Amino acid sequence: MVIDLDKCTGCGTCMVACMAENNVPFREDETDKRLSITWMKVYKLTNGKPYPDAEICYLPRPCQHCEGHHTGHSPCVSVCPATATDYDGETGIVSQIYTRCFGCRYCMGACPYHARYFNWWDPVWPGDMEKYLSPNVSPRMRGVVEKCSFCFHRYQLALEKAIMEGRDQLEEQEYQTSCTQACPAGAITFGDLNNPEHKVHQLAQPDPHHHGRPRNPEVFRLLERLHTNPKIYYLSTREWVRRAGDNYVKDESKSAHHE
Amino acid sequence: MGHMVFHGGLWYALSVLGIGMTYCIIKTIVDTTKGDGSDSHH
Amino acid sequence: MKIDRRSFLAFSVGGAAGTALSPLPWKLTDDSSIWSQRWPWVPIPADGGIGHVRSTCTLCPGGCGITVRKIDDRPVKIEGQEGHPISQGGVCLLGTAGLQFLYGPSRVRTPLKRTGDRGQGRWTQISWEAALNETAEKLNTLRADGHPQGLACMAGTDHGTLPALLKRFMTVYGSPNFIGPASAKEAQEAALRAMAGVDGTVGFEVEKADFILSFGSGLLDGWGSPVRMFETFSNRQDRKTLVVQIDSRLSNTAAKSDRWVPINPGTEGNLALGIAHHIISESFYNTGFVDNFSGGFDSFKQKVLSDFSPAKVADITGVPADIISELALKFATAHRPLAICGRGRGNAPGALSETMAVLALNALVGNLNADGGIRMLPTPNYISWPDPEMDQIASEGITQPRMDGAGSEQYIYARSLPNRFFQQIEAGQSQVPEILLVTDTNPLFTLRDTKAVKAALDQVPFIVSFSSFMDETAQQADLILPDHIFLERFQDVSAPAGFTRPFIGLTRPVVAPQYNTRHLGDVIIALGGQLEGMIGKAFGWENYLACLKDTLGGKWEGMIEKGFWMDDHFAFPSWDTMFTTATGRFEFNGEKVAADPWNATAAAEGDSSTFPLILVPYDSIRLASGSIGNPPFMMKIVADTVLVKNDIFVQINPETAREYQLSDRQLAILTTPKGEVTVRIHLFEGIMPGLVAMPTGLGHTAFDDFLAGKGVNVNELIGPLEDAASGFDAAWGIRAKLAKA
Amino acid sequence: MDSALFPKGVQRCAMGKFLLGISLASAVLLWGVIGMLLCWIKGLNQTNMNDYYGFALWIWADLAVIALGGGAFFTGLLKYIFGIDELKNIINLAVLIGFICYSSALLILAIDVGQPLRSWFIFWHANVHSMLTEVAFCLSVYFAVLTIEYIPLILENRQLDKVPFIHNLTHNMHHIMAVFAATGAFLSFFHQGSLGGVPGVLFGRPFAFREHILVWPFSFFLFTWSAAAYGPCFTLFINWIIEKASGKQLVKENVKQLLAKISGWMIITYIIAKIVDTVYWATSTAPARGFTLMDFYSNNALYGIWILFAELVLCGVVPGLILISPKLRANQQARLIAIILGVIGVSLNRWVMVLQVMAVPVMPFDTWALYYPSWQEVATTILPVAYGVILVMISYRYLPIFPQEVELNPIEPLSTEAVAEIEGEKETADEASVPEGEPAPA
Repeated sequence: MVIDLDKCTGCGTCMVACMAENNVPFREDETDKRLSITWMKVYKLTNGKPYPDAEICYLPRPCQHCEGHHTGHSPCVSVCPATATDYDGETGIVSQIYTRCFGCRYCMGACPYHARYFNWWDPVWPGDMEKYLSPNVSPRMRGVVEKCSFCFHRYQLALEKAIMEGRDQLEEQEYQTSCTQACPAGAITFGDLNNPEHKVHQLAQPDPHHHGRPRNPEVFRLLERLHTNPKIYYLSTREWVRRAGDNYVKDESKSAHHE
Repeated sequence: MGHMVFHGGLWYALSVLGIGMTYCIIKTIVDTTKGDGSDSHH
Repeated sequence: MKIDRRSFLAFSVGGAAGTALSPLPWKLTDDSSIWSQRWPWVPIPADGGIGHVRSTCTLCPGGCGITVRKIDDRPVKIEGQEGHPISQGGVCLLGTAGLQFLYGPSRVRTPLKRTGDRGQGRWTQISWEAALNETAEKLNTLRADGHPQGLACMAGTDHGTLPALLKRFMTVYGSPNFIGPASAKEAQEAALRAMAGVDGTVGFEVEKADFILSFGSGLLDGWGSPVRMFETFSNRQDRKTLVVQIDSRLSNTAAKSDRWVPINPGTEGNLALGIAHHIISESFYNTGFVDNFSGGFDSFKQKVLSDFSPAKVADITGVPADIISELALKFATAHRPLAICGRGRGNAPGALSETMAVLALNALVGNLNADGGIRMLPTPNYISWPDPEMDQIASEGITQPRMDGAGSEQYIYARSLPNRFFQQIEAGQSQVPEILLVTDTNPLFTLRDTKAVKAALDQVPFIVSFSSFMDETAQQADLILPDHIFLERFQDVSAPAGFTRPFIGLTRPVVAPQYNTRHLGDVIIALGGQLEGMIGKAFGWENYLACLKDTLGGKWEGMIEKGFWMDDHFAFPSWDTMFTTATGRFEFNGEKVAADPWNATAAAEGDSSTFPLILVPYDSIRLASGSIGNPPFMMKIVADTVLVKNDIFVQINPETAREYQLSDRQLAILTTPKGEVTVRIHLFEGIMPGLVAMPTGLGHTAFDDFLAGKGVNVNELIGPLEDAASGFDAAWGIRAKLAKA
Repeated sequence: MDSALFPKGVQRCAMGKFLLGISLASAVLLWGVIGMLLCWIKGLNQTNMNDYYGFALWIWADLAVIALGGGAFFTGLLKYIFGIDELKNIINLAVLIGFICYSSALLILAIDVGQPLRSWFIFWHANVHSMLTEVAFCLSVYFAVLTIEYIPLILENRQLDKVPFIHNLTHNMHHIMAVFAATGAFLSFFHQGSLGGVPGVLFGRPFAFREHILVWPFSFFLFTWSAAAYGPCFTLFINWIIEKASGKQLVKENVKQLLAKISGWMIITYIIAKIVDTVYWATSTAPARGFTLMDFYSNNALYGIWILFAELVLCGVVPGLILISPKLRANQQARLIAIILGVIGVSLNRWVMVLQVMAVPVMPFDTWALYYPSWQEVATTILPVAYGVILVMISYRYLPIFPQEVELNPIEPLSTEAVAEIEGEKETADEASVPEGEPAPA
């Protein structure tokens, strides 16, 4: 997935589309963001300059679906004691088996992106809202961890369709995540990073010899230096934004993240 | 690597404990039944 | 003794071993995990066949196309509609959360009759028959008493068959008091009537413009048709279009624009004229247009040259003179320049002069009905019903003056003045309506000075609300006759905000009505039939659907298929024929504007000594601020720098904070001439020192626990300012002060 | 009245006093049980944990008690494997403490997980690459070992011992105890280590991550080492409390000093390794990920560089030096201070390796996450302390925990009641202070 931060307006449609697609519950008070389940979360970055030179950039953060330095060595997958979260080599998607997770929360501690959320409460849908729940994604019970699945159910549906039609390859547009589809600014591009035909590959130009590090100088990944090898690539023409994507020791050269 | 160490260690430990306890209990039963005869007199 | 002990031991050990070896414990362990995976209180959504229905969203005036995904007869998700002329497959967050309105706890599920005091929230459920009878009876008595003009009706929109039916109802009943909305959209229409004599809507062709000059319009904060704006904004790079945002705050729009020009709030109109000054004095303007197709240019030129010199304007607006001239140059020399107005989301109309100034600016560069310019669309004319027969009472009543004064000599260009409507009642300067019908609007939340509105409502003896939700105004009603929501009904959506082609969207039921509600159209028709006189005759359809089909005539089939009707080949008249003023020209100063349109912008209420700061409301795309309450999904993504628990945050510049010894997230007392509230401080480098910015859309007291009691409604703190030239509410903010709590 | 159950040749306080003490501890226990039930019934929303603080007070308590319980395996190792026989006089206590610590640890884990009913999935669907899996396995198996080591103690109760079967069983178990002890030591080495691995492998958390040797991060070895080093401190500390409470000397000075000396050398060697590790991490591991040392200790209300100093110097080097110096460790006060510092030191280390890890922001635009526990968390964390006190009291009263007690406290020709009187006062006076007296659950 490639997210164009110059296009993202921070409207939050991706967040709502994600909740609506994935039966994410909500509560009366959601203002404590550390208790608020948002698989897709939009961060607000500022350049720290005073008025009137202040600048804002919004950064949407789904699960980064890290591959790690070798397949399946995602920060979270490697630590889950019960194999309740797994790395699918085929799609590169980090899965979460809600009915197997027993809620030790080790994966949450392991994820530097805070992309994982714990169900502190039983989910409750007020009024008759249970009626709008989608059968494609099972609602989660209290006490388990959940996170963005890249709308894996959409992949399954698309694949079934393809197989029905006797194809084993999916068209680029056949499988798109809910957030990608919803973004009114068209800031999100989704596809197969390994397929040169796909737009994401052309935008990010992942370098297979360096764990997919982007070759496009205007593209970066969050916390590249932790070698989590994430699958979310961010595009920005603004230097300060690209630099905000990783940590640097003060006197480090700007190109440090390419060492 | 992790596998070997892990399973090796685990099964070693479990078997030692298992065998150890079984040994104790069986031996005890033997001892007790043997000892009883002599005990029972006083 | 020994025996006992031994047998006891044997027994216990054996027992333990036995249980352990029996399948029981293992079975239990296994089951326990299965229980924990299928707790009965965690729902398992029913599966079924997937289906899609195309409809039109009516949650805002944008008119976006939506596709509703269904499982059997259950709608499960609202998504965009590919190839829709307005939204191009896109959808916004409010639309996406639409299903939460359908099933939400704040819906009125059956007709309700008030039992307790107003606002006390005590109701009894009554049948539709009883509800209609009671309403009809009241209406009949009022008419019998001979002053039908005592009936007033407030509606959320002016366009489409529903308002048309309401207007028709009011007419045959004999009341002139149909009070429609008054937002930036209406202000633009008023300006269009005043300057071009055109009775229609203003379209902004952002898709084709190459230089967009936005006078505080929140193009990315909910202005116009939001999805259309997002799309044109994000793909403008490909078209090399530049956007300049004139804003006193680093709004999302400003943040995403190519350039942000900070300005003193409320002075956008002056800046427009300052730019006009430069364009005129440097003769950058389109002489072809100005010389041949405009009137009143000389007096306009004189006025602008004398009163709006860059130096003077720089002084008022805080925008340096050189930047003013630079903007003027860029604007005038662009291929397809376009100036846009309507502050923030455009909920408030603002002074007519502001809109006229911006329209004049567009006229100067000759972009009226030009590609990428201002499009003048005649009011959709598909609603052509035969004039109703009027009886004596009706024809007398209809000639009475309107309670809000709209359309009078003084406010000739205003269609409706809801703010004035309530002010007059509250100030005891107009007759108090005896019956008030409210539909699709929530004045008690959306109009400035909510206390005054409340006081006015209290004087109205009988209020009937058609709201689908228990909103603030519905809470004050005596009777609620709940309407379907947009997902349950047919409706035509015409003249979407800011769109540039004749367009009618079709809203259609995607699901059977979930509760005991009725379509407003059906209710009006039914009510008409129950009234004495010739009222019933005016509604010759057995129900609303029949009326809609009949009205749309030939368009119906296509709309059922495509979901909308659009006149792609609409030929915009050329300059020599487009203006229908007396002179047939574009009148720079407006035709019959009573007061001098170019007087200085309204100053904020309150004196600067007691209130050193200025409070400005700001619109955020994550907060619905109209009559619609923010749904839970959107409340969930409101930032913790806007709302924490029930505390609302106001944005101030760190400099301002230092001045008043306030720190980030600290509690503070915010006072304006209209009231005092407790807020939290959010330090924001993107706001001009001396300003306090408060988000709109919070502070509801009605709806459900997911919305009520959270934050403050900024309209409690801001009073309306009557614009002399139009009667519109010209308020853009108010003076204020901050102190540690 | 229950004197028939006492070990031979010792005196215990009157039943009344004893029950009073028990009930005091039970009151605290009950409070803890309420907290525990709330967490099970209403869910973890009863805590102040959140998505940033998924690991909190409990996990710290867990790691702390396991570290402190490390005295059991290490003393066992020394006695049974290295054949340091004097330690037989304190090994029982070490085992008892170990048993309490590990049973507490397991209980805490059962409360901490979101779906206790499924917690056995950790065995069923085990992911052997997860440090937590290793912890779970070793923990439960080693708990079995401790139970095996504790059983003979129970069976040595004067009355039970009369049963030939039990008598023989005890005898036989003692006979092969070395084997069990060895297994225990082996298991402990791994689970103590894997507990250190838990933070050490978090390569997404530069504050916790440590370079690896084979499959294990440095912290793996440091944890085992520190448990072995500080565990004995805790054994000695509890021993001191019991002696205070009972008003008797129960273990001979030479034994105490021997254990103290061993502990001292372990601490010194450990702390050197720890300092090396810290320096390497601060100068190489963290900077490679864009962090300087001070990034981890600034811009927040709680975690200053002081905590590093306290852990390494004040509660590391200092107690270490005291305990290795024959003169100082011979001095009761100095030794007491040293073991208390030691106990604090290892607890502090576990705190830093769990709670501070959660607090440090990793994404540049993220902020420090500070947290304070809810009363339910505190209650459930204190629960094991109360439970420990009760178990210690009962064990001390009815079981021959201290082989040297009789020799050290010959019964004077006094009427039993009178003795009971005296003992009683001391006992109750100190029992009350036991829970607070302990820095971590026993």
